[in-house]
Amino acid sequence: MSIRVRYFASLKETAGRSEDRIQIQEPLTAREIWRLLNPDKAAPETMLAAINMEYVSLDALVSDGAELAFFPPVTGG
Amino acid sequence: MSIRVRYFASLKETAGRSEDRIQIQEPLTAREIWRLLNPDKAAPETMLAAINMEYVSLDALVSDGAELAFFPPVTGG
Amino acid sequence: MSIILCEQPIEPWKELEAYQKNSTLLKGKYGACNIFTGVMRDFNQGDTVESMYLEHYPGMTELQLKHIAEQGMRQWSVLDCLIMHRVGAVAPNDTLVLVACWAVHRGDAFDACRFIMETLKTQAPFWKKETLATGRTRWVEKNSEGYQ
Amino acid sequence: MSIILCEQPIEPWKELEAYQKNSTLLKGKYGACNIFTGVMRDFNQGDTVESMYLEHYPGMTELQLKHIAEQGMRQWSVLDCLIMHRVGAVAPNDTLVLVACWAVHRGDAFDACRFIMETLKTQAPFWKKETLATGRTRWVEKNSEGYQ
Repeated sequence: MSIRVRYFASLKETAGRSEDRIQIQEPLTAREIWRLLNPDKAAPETMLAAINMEYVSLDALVSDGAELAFFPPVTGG
Repeated sequence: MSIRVRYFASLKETAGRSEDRIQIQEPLTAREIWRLLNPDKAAPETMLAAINMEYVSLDALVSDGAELAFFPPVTGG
Repeated sequence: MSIILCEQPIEPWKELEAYQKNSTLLKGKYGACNIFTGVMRDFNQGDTVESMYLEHYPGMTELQLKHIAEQGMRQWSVLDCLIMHRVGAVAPNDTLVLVACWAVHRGDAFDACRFIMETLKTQAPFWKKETLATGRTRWVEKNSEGYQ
Repeated sequence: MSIILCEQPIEPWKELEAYQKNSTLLKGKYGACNIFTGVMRDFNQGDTVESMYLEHYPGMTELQLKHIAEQGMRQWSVLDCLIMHRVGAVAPNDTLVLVACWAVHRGDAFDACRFIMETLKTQAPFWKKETLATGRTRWVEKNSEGYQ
């Protein structure tokens, strides 16, 4: 399964990169994917996630071909 | 005591005039002045009054030199 | 704070642009502006309305609008406030009223603008007389509660 | 309904004038318009702010704004809605956001505009990075509740 992972704002700085592309063998949750890609960085408590540009819980399963995004609380307006 | 009485909007049409000037011997309430000036026309229940351009109750006493106004509920905006 | 009665059509966007540009009070200091414009519709209570006349009580109208603006600015943290209201003959699509409140934070701008607008509707001495498509004229008897 | 992200400065009054003029939907039909503009201040959390960068998530930002506008228009009786939001480098006094809701009645215009604005603040993927007068940069961590 191929997944594109994107990081925004302060999480881009935390991760030290703006995106990853990974192959996984079985479905994982958003939280598991963060751990896999950032093993030495605890996910901030306030971290938000989106799959295919819709908000999801960190426990949502990520399906093949999805775009997964991690970002901090939004501050627009 | 000299008092200027003004009528606005539909009450101007009810009264058939836009203003009166009256002399009275002793203080009267706004309601009493309406009755005095419009003996054959009951004051509409929703009628409002102002003395010197500030809202008052119909039971407020009108003092010498005052401008008293009668008008229906307002409909601006 | 500015309170203006207009016999000529109000151009709300031009007025706002000019007011904001000229206000030394506002530059860099406000974070939020809430604006309400009320516009004449071509229908009311099931009838087509051709034109309207806005009567007011010169002197009292300005005084009451000032009271209302001051109350809104006291109750919330408002930096500046503009109220414009049309008087005299108006036609459908004309702007009847413009209320703008500038504040540091959005909650104050929203609350104050709405308070001023609702209070104006019940307290400011203006009266609408409609001329219908049939030629008949009628006084609007009561302002709506805002949702119908 | 229109959702626009702008890399160039937003001129809210010109945009509103043009939008209203071009909307066939609105002429004679709406009685109320409520507008909110959010503007960059030159101070925040006790510091002087020199400039700001507004990051967003291209695609998701537009999608979420559309969801929010649709929800507001469904929940109240709104004829038309315009949302503009700045992205990229901005300076104090720049308009960051513009939300306008047109309705037949004022209650719907006020409620929908405020709902859209509050929801945008918590749901639309934008992130502010401030550059202070000292040269230090920092991410704004949380939007205010609206009153402080």
